[in-house]
Amino acid sequence: AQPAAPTQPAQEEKPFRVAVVMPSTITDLAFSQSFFEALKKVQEEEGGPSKFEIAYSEGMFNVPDAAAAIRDYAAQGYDLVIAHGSQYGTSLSQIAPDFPETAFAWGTSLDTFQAQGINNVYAYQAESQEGGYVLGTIAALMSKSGVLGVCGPVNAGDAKLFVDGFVAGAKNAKPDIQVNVTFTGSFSDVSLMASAAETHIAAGADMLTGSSQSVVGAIGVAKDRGAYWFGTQWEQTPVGPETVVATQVFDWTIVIRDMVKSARAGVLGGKAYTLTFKNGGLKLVYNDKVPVPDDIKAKAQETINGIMNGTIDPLSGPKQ
Amino acid sequence: MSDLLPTGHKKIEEMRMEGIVKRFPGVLANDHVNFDVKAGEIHALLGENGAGKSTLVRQLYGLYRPDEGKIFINGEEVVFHSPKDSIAAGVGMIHQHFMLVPDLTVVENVALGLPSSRGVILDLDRVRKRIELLCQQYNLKVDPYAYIWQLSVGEQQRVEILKALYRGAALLVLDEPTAVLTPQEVDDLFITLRRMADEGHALIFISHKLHEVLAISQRVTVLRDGRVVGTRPTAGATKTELAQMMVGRPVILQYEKSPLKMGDILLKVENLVVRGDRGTDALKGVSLEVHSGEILGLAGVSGNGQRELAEALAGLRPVKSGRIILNGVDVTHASPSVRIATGQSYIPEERMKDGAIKDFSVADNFILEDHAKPPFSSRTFLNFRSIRQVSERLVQEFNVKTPTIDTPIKNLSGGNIQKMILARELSRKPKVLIASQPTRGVDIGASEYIHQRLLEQRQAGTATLLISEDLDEIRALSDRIAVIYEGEIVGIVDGKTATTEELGLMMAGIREKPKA
Amino acid sequence: MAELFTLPVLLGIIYSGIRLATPYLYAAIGETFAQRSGVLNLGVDGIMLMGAYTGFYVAMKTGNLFLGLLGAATAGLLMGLLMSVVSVSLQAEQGISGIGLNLFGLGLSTLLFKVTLGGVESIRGFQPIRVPLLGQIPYLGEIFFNHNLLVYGAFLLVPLANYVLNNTTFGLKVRAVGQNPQAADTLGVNVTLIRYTTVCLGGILAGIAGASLSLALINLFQENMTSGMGFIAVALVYFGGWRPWGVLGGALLFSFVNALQLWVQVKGINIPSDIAVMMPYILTIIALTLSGRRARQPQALTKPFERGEN
Amino acid sequence: MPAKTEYTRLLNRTIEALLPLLAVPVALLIGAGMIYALGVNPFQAYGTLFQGAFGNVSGFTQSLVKATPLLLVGLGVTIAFRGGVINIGGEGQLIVGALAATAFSIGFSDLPRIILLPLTLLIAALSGAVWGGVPGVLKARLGVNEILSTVMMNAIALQLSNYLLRGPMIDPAEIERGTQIAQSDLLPQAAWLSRLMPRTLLHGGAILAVIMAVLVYIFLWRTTIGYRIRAVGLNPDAARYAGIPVQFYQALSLILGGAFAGLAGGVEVSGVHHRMIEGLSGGYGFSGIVAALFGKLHPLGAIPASVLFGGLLVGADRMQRATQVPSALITVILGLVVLFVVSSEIWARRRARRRETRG
Ligand SMILES: Nc1ncnc2c1ncn2[C@@H]1O[C@H](COP(=O)(O)OP(=O)(O)OP(=O)(O)O)[C@@H](O)[C@H]1O
Ligand SMILES: Nc1ncnc2c1ncn2[C@@H]1O[C@H](COP(=O)(O)OP(=O)(O)OP(=O)(O)O)[C@@H](O)[C@H]1O
Ligand SMILES: [Mg+2]
Ligand SMILES: [Mg+2]
Repeated sequence: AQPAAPTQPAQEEKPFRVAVVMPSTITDLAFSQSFFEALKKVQEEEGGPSKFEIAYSEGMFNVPDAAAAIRDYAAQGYDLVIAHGSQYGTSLSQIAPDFPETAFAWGTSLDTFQAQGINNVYAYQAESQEGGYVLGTIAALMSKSGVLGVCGPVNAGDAKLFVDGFVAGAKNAKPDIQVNVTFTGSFSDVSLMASAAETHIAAGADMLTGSSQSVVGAIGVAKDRGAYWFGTQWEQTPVGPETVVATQVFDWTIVIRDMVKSARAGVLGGKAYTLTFKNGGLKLVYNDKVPVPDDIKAKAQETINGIMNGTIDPLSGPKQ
Repeated sequence: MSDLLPTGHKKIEEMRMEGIVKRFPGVLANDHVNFDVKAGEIHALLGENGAGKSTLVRQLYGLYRPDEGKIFINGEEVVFHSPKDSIAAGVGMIHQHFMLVPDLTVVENVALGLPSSRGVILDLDRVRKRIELLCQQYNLKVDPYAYIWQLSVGEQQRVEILKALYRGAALLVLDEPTAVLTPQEVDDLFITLRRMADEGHALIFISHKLHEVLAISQRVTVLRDGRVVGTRPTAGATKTELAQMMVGRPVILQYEKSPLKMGDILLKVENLVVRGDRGTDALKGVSLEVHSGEILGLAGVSGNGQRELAEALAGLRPVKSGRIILNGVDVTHASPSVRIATGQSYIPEERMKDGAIKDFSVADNFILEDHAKPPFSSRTFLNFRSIRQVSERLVQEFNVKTPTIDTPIKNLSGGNIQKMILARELSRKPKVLIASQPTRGVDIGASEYIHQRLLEQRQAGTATLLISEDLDEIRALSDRIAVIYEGEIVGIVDGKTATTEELGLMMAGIREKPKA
Repeated sequence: MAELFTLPVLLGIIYSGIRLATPYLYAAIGETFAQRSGVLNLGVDGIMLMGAYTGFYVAMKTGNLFLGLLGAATAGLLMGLLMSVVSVSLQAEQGISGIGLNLFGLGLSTLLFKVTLGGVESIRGFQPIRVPLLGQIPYLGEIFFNHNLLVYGAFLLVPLANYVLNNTTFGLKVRAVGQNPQAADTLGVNVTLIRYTTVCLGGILAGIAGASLSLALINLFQENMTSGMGFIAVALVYFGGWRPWGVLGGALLFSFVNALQLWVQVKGINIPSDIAVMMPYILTIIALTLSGRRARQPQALTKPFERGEN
Repeated sequence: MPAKTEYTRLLNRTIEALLPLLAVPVALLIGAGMIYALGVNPFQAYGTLFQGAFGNVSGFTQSLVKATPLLLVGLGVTIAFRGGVINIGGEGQLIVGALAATAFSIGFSDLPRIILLPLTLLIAALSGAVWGGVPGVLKARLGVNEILSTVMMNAIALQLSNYLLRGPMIDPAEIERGTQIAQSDLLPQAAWLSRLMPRTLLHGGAILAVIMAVLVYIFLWRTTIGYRIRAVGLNPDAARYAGIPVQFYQALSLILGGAFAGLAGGVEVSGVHHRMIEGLSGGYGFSGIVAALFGKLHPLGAIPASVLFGGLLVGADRMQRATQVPSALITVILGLVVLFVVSSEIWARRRARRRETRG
C-alpha cells in the first residue's frame, strides 16, 4: 500500500481519486448499482479514468470488513472515500477523525457527525418516499383487482421510506385500494422475495413493487404470472421488459458532483444531500413497452409537481 | 469323486501360500510363511495374539497384498487385488469381527454385492429360496427375513457362513469363529464344518481354544511372531504340546483353587425384569445372590439375557421391575457412577466399545472411572504425577505389553487391552466384580493370566459374577454355576460337581432334576 | 386470524407450498443418497448456486431450457465429483469440506455471472403444464396439477428414490455402505465407487435444484440466490429420517409454514414481519423435538472408509 | 531422556500440524490462474495480499482484530468437537451474545467500569450459552440432531436481531432523525474494551481471546470436566460405562461452545463497534469453524490458525481493493484454501499413524 499522500492544495495533473464501499454488488439493479453508475457518469464528465479514478469494494455486507476497506482507502490517500450503506455509519464515525485530510461520505443518512465534532463527512440520502408515493398513485389507478402487493426486504431505512410512500400514494389515489405489505427480513434473499411475490399475486394483487437487490426474484415471478411491477433505485426493465411499468431511478450524480467540487475546494464534509424530484436526483422513468393510459401519466406528473411544490407530503398525502 | 461341490461350484483341490512376507510399520507380521490346505481338509492355525494369523489369511482374501511370496490355487499363481478377486477364485472368509450390516435382513446381507437375476432390480425371493436350500444342505438354521440385529451371535455366524457358501466358497477361512459361541453352537458349527469338509471344501480354522483345534482339524500350523513354528497332523498332538509351541514356555491349563471362604451377600438381584433391544423382556424375573469370596458363574447360550443382565447391573440399561442390592444399597435405578462408587467393578463384554477409549492413552484409560478422585485429581484438576505413577505400576503389575503409558490403546493387542481393563477394574479393590466374557478372543497366555487374577480377587473377598459362554472357563473358576435360559435362571449347581452334560441340558432349557 | 382460514388462502398456501418445496426436494433427495452411503455433503448450497448459474447461462445462450437443465446437472455433477475426491478419496472432514465447497460454489457462480453476464437478466422459464383430466378437477386441479415440469419432476422423484433405495442392487449397496462399509467391502462392493456415485448423484440433483430456481421459479440468476436453502435441504434429510417419504414430509412442512408466514403478512395480521419470518425455523425445531429419536442415522455417516481398519 | 522424547513428540506434532498448511500455496496457485485470466498480475496481487495481511502495522493489527472473534468462536467449536458434537450455530450464538451485551451495558450504564465491562462480557457469554444450550438440551433430552437445530437457531437469531434492532433496541437518535438505521445506541464508555494501539482497532479482546485459548487448553487437558468431555467425544459408550453422564456432557459442550461464540459477539460490540449493528457477525460463525480446524481442534493451535486465517481474509480484501478483481474471486480462493487444507490432512494423519505404530 502506498503511504498516505500528503495533501497539498489540489494539483491539476493529479487525478481525483474516489473510493466507494458497497454492501451489495455493482450489478444489483438497485442500491449499489445506482450509485456506481452515477460515479461512472461523473468520471466520464471529468475526463475519464486518468482524471478521475474510481476504486470500489462490493459485497461488503460484513461491516468490519467494510470498515477495514474504508480505513484502507483513506490510508491510501484517496481524496473521497464513500461508505455507501447506512450500517457503516458507526465505523465511519470512528475512522474519519483519524484522517482529517480525507473527505468521507456516508449514505444513506443525513447525519454528518458534526455534532460529534467531525467535519470531514458528507451525508446523502434519497427521499425514496417521493417516488414511492408517485408509483403508488400510478399502481392504484392502474389496478383492476384493487389489490397491490409490496415486497419489502426489511422494514427500515430506504426501504421503509419507499414502502411508506407507496402505501400513502396508493391510498390517496384510491381510498378503497387494498395494499398488502410483506417483508422477507433480508436484503438478499431472492427466493423468499419470489415467494412473497407469489403470495401477493395469489392474494389478488395485480400490481407489485418492492425494494432492494432481492426484488429481482419478485420481478421474475411477476413476469411469469402477468402482474406488473414498479421499481425503485435502479432501472429494472432488463429483468421484466414487459413487466416493469415505471421506476423511480436514483441519480446520484448531483450529489457526487457537488461533493467532488466541495472537496477540491477544501471543504471536506459537513454537508447533507438529499435526492428529490425537485433537485432532479429522483426521476420517474416509464417503460415504453408497457402502455400507461395518458390520464394516469398526467395524474402522476401532477403528483410529482405537488411533491415538488410542497403541497403533497409523500408520507401522508395532500396538505390542507 | 466329482470336482463339483453341492453348491455347484468348482472345488479348490489345493491352496498354497509360499514365502509370504507382510510388513507393517515397525512389525514383521508374516515372516516367510508357508501354508497350504487341501480339498476335504480342515487346517487349523494357532498362535498368540498378534502372531500374524489374521494378517496371513487377510492376504488370502485380498484385503492386504503380500510384500513377498506367492499364492497358488490348484497349482496356478493367483494375485488378489481386492475381495472381489478372491471371491471370484472361490475363497470365502468368516472374519474375526462379523461383517454384517445390522439394519439389513439376512437375505439382504447375503444378496449384497451380487448381481441380480432381474438386472438392476433386487430379486430377494430368489435369494431366499437358495438360502433355504443351502440351509438344508449344510444343516444351518436361520430366518431369512430377520434383521441381523435381531439375531443371536450364533445365528449371525451362520449368516456369515451362508454368505460365503452362497458365493460358492470352495475354500473357507474362519478367523476365530468360536470366540463368541456357546458349546452347543460350537457343536453345531462343527457339524456344519465337517460336512463341508466331507463334501470337498477346504477349510482354514483359527482359534485360541486348543480342544477345538484338536477336535476339528486334520492338521495344525502354529505361528509365533509371524513365523511358522511348525505344522503337524492333529492326530497325536496334545494340548500341552501345542500350548508350549504357541507361547514358547509351558502353560498351566488347570488352576489350583483355594478353599471357599464365603462371606456376606454383596450382590443381590431380586426378580429382575429388563427389556431387551428387540422390545421384549430379555430378563423375566432373575434372582441371584453373590457372596463375598465367591465366584458365581453364569452359563448360558448367548442371547439368553446375559448381556442385558450385565448391562442392568452396570446401570446401562433401565430396570423394568425387581431390585438390585449392591453392598446393602438399593441401586436398582441408580446411575453407573453410583454403582462404581458403591464398590462395583465391571469388565464389559465388548471391550473396545464399552471398556476403553481407543484414542486415549493407556494412562488416560486407567483413570476412566476414578479420574475425579484422589490421587488422580483434586476433583477439579488432574494430577499427572500420580496418574503416571499409578499407570506405570499397573502396567508392570498386570503385565500389560505397551511401549509406553502414553501409547494410544488402539495400538495394543486385544489381550493387552483386556489386561489393561482388568488392571483398572481390579485395582479399584472392588467389593463386587461383574466380569463379562473376560477372555473372549484372548490368547492362552493372557487367558491364563486373567484367570489367575480373578482367583486372587476371590481370595481377597470380592464377590464375582462371571458371565461367560465358555463352559471350560466357567467350570474352572466358579464356586457355583447359575444357568440362564430365555431370561430365566433354570438352576444353580455346585461348581465342583457339575458336569458338562448336566450344564448343557440346563442351557438347553431343561430344568435340573429335583435332587433327592 | 380468521381471515387465514378461507378457502382461497388455504388453496394459496398449498399451491405455493408445493412450488416452494421443489428445490428443497431435489436437493434433499440427492443428499439422502449421499448420506445413506455415509457421506455428509454440507456443500449443497454451493452446488445449487453453480447449477442455478449454469442452467441459466446455457438456457439463455441456447434458448433451450432442457439444455439449460442439462448444463445445471453437469455443473452439479462436477461439484459432486470435487466433493467426492475431497471427502471420499482424501478422507477430509466432511462438515468442513462442505463449508469449503459452499464458499467455492458461491464465489465461482458469482464470478462467472459477472464475467459472462454482467448483470441480471431474465428468461422465460418452464411454464405450468395442466395435466389432462386431473387438471380439470375443481380446486385440486389448480393446486396439484397445474405446475411446471420441474415441480412434477421433484414429486415423482420421491417414490423413484424410495424404490431405488429399497428395491435395487444399487440401493442395497448404498444402504450397506452407509451402515457398515467394511462388511460391504469384504463382499466385493466397491465402497469408494458407491460413495462417488451417490455424492455425484446428489450433486446432479442439487444442480437441478438450483436450476429449478433459475429456470422455473424465479427465471433469472442473481448472486447467492439460494441464500442458504442448501443448508435447509441438508436439515430436511435428518428431519426425514433418511427416507425419501420423510424428506417429502419435511420439505412440505417447511414450505407450507413459509407460505403461511407470508400469508400472515399479506393478510396484515399484526405480527412483526421478523417474527413471522422466524416461523418456519421455529416450527422445524419443534417438529424435530417431536420426532426426536425416531430414526437412526446411517452408522458410517461422516466416517471415511479405509480398508483394513476395524 | 524423557525430555528428548517429549521434544521429538512436540516436533513431530508441529510438523504434522503444519503439513496441511502446505496446501495453502497450492490453492493460491489455482487462484493465481484465475487472477491472471481476469487480466491482473498474480504476483502483484498476492504481493498485496501478504503485504496487506502481515506487511505493515495497520494490516497486521487488522488481521489481529479479525482473528479475535475467529479465535473465540474457534475455541467454542473446538470444545464442541472434542465433546463429539458439531456446532454450526456460532453465527446465531455470536449475534445473541452481542445483543445481550449491548442491552445489558446500556441498561446498567451507571455501573463502574471495573464491574460493567466484565459483567457485559459475561452476559454475552451466558446468552451465547443459552443459545447453544437449546440445541444442547434438545440433543441430550430428545436426541435432536445438533447440526440441524443449530442451523435453525442461526436463522432465528438473525431475525431476532432484525426485530430488536428495528424495534425495541433501536438507537433513539435514529428515530429522532428519522433515518431508522437498524443499530442500537452506543454502549457506555465504561463497557468499551480498551484500544491497544492508537489509530487502529486493535483492542483488549485480542488479549482476552489468547488468555481464553490457554484456559480452554487447561480446561480440556488438565481438568476432570475436560477429561470427561474428551472421553464422551471419543467414545460415548465407554464414557457411559465409566459413570460419566454422556448426554449432560454433550449438552455442556454445546453450551460452552455457545458461550465462546457469545463472548465473541460481546467482544465485537465492546471492542470494535461499541454498539450492536446489523451484519455484525458477517460469517464469523462459519469462519470460526475453519479456524478451529486449521488449529487441528486444539485450543493453542487455534491461536496461530486464527491469526493466519484472519490475515488471509484481511489480505484477500486488500488484494481485491488493490487490483479491483471482483470480490467473488476472493470467495473462490478461500473456498479452495479450505478444501485443500482439509484434503491434505490425510498426509499428516498417515504420517502420525506411521509414527505411532512404530511406537
Ligand atoms: N493394519 C495393520 N497395520 C499395522 N499393523 C498391523 C495391522 N494389522 C496387523 N498388524 C500387526 O501385525 C501383527 C500381526 O497381527 P494379526 O492381526 O495378524 O495377529 P493375530 O495373530 O491375528 O492376533 P489375534 O490372535 O489377536 O487375532 C501384529 O503385531 C499387529 O501389530
Ligand atoms: N489398523 C491397525 N493399525 C495398527 N495396528 C493394528 C491395526 N489393526 C490391527 N492392529 C493390531 O493387530 C493386532 C491384532 O488385531 P486384531 O484386530 O486381530 O485384534 P485382537 O488382538 O485379535 O483382538 P480381538 O480379537 O479381541 O478383536 C493388534 O495388536 C492390533 O493392535
Ligand atoms: Mg486375529
Ligand atoms: Mg483376536
